[in-house]
Amino acid sequence: MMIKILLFANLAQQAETERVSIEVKSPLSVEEVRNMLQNQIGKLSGIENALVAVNEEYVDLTDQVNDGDTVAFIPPVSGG
Amino acid sequence: MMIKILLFANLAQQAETERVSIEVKSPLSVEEVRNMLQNQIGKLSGIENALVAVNEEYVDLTDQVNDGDTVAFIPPVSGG
Amino acid sequence: MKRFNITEKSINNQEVIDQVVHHNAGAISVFIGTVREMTGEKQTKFLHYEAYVPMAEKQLEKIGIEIQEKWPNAITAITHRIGTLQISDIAVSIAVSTPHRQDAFEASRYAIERIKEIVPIWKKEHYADGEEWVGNQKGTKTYPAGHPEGVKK
Amino acid sequence: MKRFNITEKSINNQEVIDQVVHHNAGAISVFIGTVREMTGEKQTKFLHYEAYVPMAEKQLEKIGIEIQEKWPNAITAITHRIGTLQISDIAVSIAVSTPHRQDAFEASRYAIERIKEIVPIWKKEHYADGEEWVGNQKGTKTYPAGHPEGVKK
Repeated sequence: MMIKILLFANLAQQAETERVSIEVKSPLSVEEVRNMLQNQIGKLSGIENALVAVNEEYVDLTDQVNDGDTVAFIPPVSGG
Repeated sequence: MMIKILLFANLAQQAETERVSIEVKSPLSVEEVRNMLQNQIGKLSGIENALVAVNEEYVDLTDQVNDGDTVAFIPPVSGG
Repeated sequence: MKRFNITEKSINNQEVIDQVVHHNAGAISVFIGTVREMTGEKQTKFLHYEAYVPMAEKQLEKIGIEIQEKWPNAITAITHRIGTLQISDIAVSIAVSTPHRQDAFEASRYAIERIKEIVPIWKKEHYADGEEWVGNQKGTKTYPAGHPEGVKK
Repeated sequence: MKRFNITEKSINNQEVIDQVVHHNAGAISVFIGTVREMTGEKQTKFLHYEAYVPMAEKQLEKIGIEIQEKWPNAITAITHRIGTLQISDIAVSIAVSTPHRQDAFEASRYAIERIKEIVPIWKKEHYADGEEWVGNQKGTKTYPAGHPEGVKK
């Protein structure tokens, strides 16, 4: 199954991309996605302070991610 | 000497005019102007709750009014 | 356009805002007072505002000075309309710019409260069933000194 | 025009205000965030905002719902700009209308505070001597649960 990952701001800058796809065998937690992402593209400094959204809604680190979901890592926001 | 008096809102409505002139012999206090005005045109209900301005600046009842001054009786304001 | 203005024309908010835009302002708080139809059970048909125009503009200017003393670097512009206003018409538009947002909110709120205290403008409500000068016309609040508190003579 | 809007175009405040005008509103509080040149000793040359657009619009909408729950009869409209902004450009325009002014001020202030907490928008300052993503990128604030406080999932 395929999970789409979105990165923003300083995370996108470090990763040199805003979109990453990862291939997994079974549903996994948000935290596991975060680990797999960094295994694949390298350590992203500050990602542990990022909020996480699945399909545009904030989630907990322990929530499950399923096939086709979009996981967004959201560094501390600074709009306004 | 001549003193110009301005009335507004419910005071103007009672007086049926916005402008009154009174003729006096010597400088007098704001409070005396208020009394003379009502001697001349009749009792104005609520005038004791009106602020008073002389030449567009708020004054105390005991302040002096001089020849040519404009005395405005300002009922409780309700702008905004 | 004057920064402190009494007008008989309809108010353009952006013109008021434009006067406080500043390269070191990060925040602009705008307060717009509009004519509300229902107040409790009472239905307003329209309003009439009158003002002691030259003194009202001076008092608005004083409010601007008070704001600059309390919140340094604040810039204020205020336009108040007089005459006959219909439901949803703009009666007053206040804009305050400041470097940081906290001050802008506080100063803009201060401005509208002060307008209701010291600026010689009067509102007459025309209700479905009569009319009435609004404000404390009944004398429950008195000014023994002849002027409101905090007014600099 | 959408009531909760992320745009790359320059913001027209009056268009935002128009969406909250209501016959039973007596007050509209508008907050406008503009690009400030000096922050302490640092001089901003220009800013760049980026957003996770669809989610940001959803979060703005949520703020509108939160406001309606806290201040009944409040109507909210918010537009935030993204892309490159110059000094004095409008980054965000928030309008809240309510029957009485107290609520309008409180709700508009609530809106800007919530934007800074939950809406996925990021600001990069381009200073005279470098650039920097603004916000708490250094991790002095952490979200062990993965989401900010008070966010309804």
